[in-house]
Amino acid sequence: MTGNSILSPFNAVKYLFVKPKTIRYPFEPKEPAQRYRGFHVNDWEKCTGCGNCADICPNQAIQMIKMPELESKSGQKNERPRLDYGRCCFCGLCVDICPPGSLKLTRDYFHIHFDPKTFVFIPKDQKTEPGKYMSAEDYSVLKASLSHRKKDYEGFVSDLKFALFEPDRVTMPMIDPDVRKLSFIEQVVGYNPEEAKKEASRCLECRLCEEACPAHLKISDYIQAIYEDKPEESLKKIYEDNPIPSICGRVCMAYCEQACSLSIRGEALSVRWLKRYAADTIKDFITALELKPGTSTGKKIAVIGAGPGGLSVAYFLRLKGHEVNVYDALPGGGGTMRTGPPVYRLPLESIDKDVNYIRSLGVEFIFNTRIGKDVFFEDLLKEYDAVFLGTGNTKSRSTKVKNYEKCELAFDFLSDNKIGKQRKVGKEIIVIGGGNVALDVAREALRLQNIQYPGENIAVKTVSLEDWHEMPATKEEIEEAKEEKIQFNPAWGPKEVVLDNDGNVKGLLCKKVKSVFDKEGRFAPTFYEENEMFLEGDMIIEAVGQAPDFSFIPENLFEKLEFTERKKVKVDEKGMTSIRKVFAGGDIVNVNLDAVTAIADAKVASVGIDAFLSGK
Amino acid sequence: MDRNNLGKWLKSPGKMGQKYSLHALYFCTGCGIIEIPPSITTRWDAERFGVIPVATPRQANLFLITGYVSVKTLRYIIRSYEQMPEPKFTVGFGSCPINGGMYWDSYNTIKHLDKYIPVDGWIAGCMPRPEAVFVAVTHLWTLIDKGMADGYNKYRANYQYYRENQEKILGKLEWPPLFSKNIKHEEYRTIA
Amino acid sequence: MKNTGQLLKEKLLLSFEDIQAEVSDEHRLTVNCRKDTVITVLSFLNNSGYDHLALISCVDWIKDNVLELVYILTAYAEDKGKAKMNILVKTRITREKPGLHTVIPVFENAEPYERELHELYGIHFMGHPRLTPLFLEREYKIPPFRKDFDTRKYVQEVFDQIPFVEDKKAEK
Amino acid sequence: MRELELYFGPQHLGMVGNFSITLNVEGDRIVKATANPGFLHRGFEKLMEQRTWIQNFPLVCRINVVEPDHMELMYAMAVEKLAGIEVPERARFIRSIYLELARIGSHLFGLWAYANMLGFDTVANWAMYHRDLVLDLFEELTGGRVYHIYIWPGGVRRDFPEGFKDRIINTLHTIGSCVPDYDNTFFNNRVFYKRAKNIGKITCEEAKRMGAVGQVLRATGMKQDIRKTEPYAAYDQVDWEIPVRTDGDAYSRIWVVRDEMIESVHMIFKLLDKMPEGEVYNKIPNPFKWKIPDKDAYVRCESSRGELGLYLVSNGGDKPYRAHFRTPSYNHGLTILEKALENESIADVGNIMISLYITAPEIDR
Repeated sequence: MTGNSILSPFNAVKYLFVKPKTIRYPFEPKEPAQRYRGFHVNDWEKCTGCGNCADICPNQAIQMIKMPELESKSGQKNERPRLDYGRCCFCGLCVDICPPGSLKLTRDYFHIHFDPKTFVFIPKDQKTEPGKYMSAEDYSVLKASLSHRKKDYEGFVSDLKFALFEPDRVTMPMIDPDVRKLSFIEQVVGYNPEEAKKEASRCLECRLCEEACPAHLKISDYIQAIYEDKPEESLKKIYEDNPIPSICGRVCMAYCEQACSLSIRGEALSVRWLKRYAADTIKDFITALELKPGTSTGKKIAVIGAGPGGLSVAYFLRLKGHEVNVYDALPGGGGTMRTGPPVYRLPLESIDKDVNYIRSLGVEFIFNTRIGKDVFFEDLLKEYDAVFLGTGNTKSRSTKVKNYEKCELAFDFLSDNKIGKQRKVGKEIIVIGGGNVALDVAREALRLQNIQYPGENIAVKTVSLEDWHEMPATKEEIEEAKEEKIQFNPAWGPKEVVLDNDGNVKGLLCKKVKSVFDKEGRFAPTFYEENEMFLEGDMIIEAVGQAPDFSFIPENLFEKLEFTERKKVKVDEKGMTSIRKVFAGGDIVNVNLDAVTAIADAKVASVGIDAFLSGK
Repeated sequence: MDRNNLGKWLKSPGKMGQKYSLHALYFCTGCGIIEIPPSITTRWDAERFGVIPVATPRQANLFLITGYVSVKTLRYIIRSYEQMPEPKFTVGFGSCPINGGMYWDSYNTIKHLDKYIPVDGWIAGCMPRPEAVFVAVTHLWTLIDKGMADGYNKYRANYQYYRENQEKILGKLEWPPLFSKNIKHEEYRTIA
Repeated sequence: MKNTGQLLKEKLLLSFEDIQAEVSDEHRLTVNCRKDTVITVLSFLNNSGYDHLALISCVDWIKDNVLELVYILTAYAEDKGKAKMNILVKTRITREKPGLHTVIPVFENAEPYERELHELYGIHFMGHPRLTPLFLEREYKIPPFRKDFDTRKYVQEVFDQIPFVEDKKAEK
Repeated sequence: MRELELYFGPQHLGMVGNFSITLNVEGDRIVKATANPGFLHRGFEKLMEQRTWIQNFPLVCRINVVEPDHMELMYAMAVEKLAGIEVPERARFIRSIYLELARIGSHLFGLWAYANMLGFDTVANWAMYHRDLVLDLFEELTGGRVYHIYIWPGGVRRDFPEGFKDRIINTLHTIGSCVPDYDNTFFNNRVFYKRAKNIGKITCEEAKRMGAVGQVLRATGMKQDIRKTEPYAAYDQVDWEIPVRTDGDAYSRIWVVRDEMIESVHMIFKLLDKMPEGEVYNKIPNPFKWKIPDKDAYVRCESSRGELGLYLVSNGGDKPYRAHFRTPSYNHGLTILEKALENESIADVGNIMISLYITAPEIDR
């Protein structure tokens, strides 16, 4: 072949005069690339201890270790990952799955030791702790190999675009605000099976939500069942802890979603809508659930109040074989759920669906019966082996400002509209309050206005002590209200209801709020008295809080009933009050006024009642 | 590096000889070997650290166990290790020899190399970069200085233990035991 | 116009009686046949120009109690249509004492593949010149690639993986 | 003359990789050679059956340490085929560029081994240095020098960093400018010609019969390349030639390798020119819930050593039911090597072995 020469190799001689290419390491260190996958570093502040990294590790190099110095709270476990560099392959799957993005790989890769036990360690980002990091000028390769890590040494970090989880929620189809404000049509359409499956597929199964949920529902399991397209399975899982999924699927406070690890950098999994999907897809609970009441024990229990707490107690006790009678003053079940949440959020059919299922198990409901009027509490105590109080808050509080008698009360307004006769509303309504109830009232009033004055100029204004950031209503609710063009006046307090000459409401005089809470975080509003504003309106509704009604308990017994400092009924760990045989739960016991907390109470009380009745 | 410590050098020339002429055995045991050619060629040039690959175990005193060790390789690692003259040093590369690494559930790789032969140092990484190899070499120098890199003495002292472990995996070994009985560590004089 | 796969399928079905052939995915032909016709099917395909045996694989369908052998053929042809074709010839044999004839007479490079399957699945290839161990050093009661061989359990028993490092004896 | 049995490897200076051959020799003539693999057997495919779909990504690339990238591609392609995941256009181009870089790196490694074997230390050092430059590119792109774990189903794991295109071009220019030096010192060197010509000769017929692929096949005159016949990634978007030689000996094989490297460099330039903007990754399903329908797939690609295939079976679960890699070195190392070594001298064992480009880890798996 041509070109083969014995002289041509001598061309290479020219390289004798070229600068050497050797990197004079360690005198001339070479920085690893920006994305280098070296050792781990974990920001403990951000880390939720969810354990996804340990689950995805192909080599089981990551173990979650309990850290006693950390406290567990909602959305936070006191566990942190421990790495074993005798296993780790530096693939970075743990970084890509980390929902808060706290786990990162650094550009540090020196660990050389004669003892293999030193290859296990708990990564922690100690940037802020002086003494743990070397200053850049002190840094040398040889020192680094012993003591680790220079400042700001982040290498391969999480990127939402390439993350292994899906940060964005499947959008829930909603009825357009301009349409929905005209009637009481249910505003949330609900997922269809594909959407539900897609949303369910986002769950990372870290179970932070289950710890955050007061009733500890098996959320991961029922979402997995939805993902596998088995809504019956899913409903069965829900019914293990929660007998009112149709209600909770609509109006739950969704503590789970606040704890969801996806919510840190994306949107939380919509656990509530998925529960609703499971409950709505199944038309017939009786055949789907196949639950049977337990063998009869012959004990009888009276439950006062058919709210979430009462319903749950009845359900759990019925499954244990006790006979349960539920008394309620209203014509149907649901309690506060029946009167409170407007129809566009919680239709009556959904409530009845849950109540009817519990009835089908053999629980007897005695409606339209007010304790203390139709039946007496003392009789119940004599007749039944145990009594559960789930009466909840039924009275609205008032602001007690000047001329407050001219105002409407939120509970009466809501309950009349829902189960009684629709109210006649004004054209310009002022709602006092910044909580969920206030917004319910405001939005309901808006719908009534649209029905009663079609095409006319109407307005709904809310006044709340709290500013935007501390408003107790959920963000979602505020957002929806804004969409419906409800006017907000945050950080204003009512001073006086102004009347015109005929004694009709003319408007509300407000004063600017200085602060709502005192230093200890207690409710103690202060005002700039001179800074005033006048809001015009021909109807004012007060929605500033609720109170329980204990008028049904005779006085000799009421004296025995003990209360806590926060004016709640005191119960022991079994749910029993200071009166023997009487158990309590729900809003009258808890500071958190919501359905799922009531269910949690009911679970405790039902176990307590069962133990009490069986003499344990 | 300790180029200034001339005095120290002169005190212990034996150690100096061991330290600065680490002859690595040319044996590709696992995938970590991929970083050895870069280390010994132009870019990194391991010869600056006195590390060069040599052809046979008889000439070598540094054994780089580069990565995972399968059962079949283990037999040859032991043979090669036993053929190396003392003092000899072993360095385990990467995750796999420490605790199984990537192949922690493989039926054909051993998980803890130090059960079969003594290991003087471990390098974390998968793979360790050439830089890490060099830092490991400098650490090995320190260990040699302090007399801590005495894996070969440990091997003598606990030969029975190692041999038992080896035979547990490999079955009866076809070559006779290197040392006839368990010899106490102290009975062996280290060089210098 | 019919594509190469369909034509080949028709040819195959004409020549052999008890086989099923299926063209999926445009460039893929799957042929299911009995274990004693494998060698004739393969030699037929070899003569039709599919002269490259890419792989002999085996799948352990433990639920059906069968081992499925998969012979994957491609062509060395420069003709585009032919070169794109992947032919998967599948045959099922029992898991107990599995055995079938070697295909070395048709494809010389089947030799190491069959040796490997013999070692990892315990399949006996009749007429194979050397069914000696290929990869493994230790002997296993169950061939290690079968589904009923539990590697994690095996590792626990043999290599004492957990606890982390136990070297007390050596450190004494 | 008396016949001797000689053990060659695994610890032997002439052996690259953890591999061993038993030679029956008469004098220094080899009568019979028996390959003895298995020193790197980890039971990969068994391990894959115990890991979920996503957990297999870090695993598959470790099958072959010399060129992990094509293993990643194979697994990603098979999973995409089974699960029906689309790859964005830009990701296809990035894959092609990345794979060609990997090919250059791998060939330079092979060149190092080969030149080292023949005693051309200068060239060996150059090759290794240039490979390191390619590794620097990989490190910047993927965060790892050797194991990149970069190709994922649905695209690639991260986009190009800023200015990365220019750095690829710079590096390739650096390597390209040394091609005349390589040629002068090595490829056109009379010594190389003398040592490699007519060594380990295989005819085209033999090669086909014994399942040769890649440059072993192309060195015998067969113009076959899966990048042409069954184009994947973005190989159908640019024009390029398949380098071919006709002699089928070690000399031809190394020349094919050289030509392929140069072709790869040209191809990368063309790909970089045509590379579109846009997304590089279609999200895969949640890895904890990811199940793949009950199907099987065979995919193949042209790695730097020839046809690489993967037969992947799913039974509808969250893990592969069975995976089997068809690796190019398998037939080269176990069938062709034994044939090619017959009647050669002991001194040429390493020469033939490396010219066949046998890498032990992918034989043993």
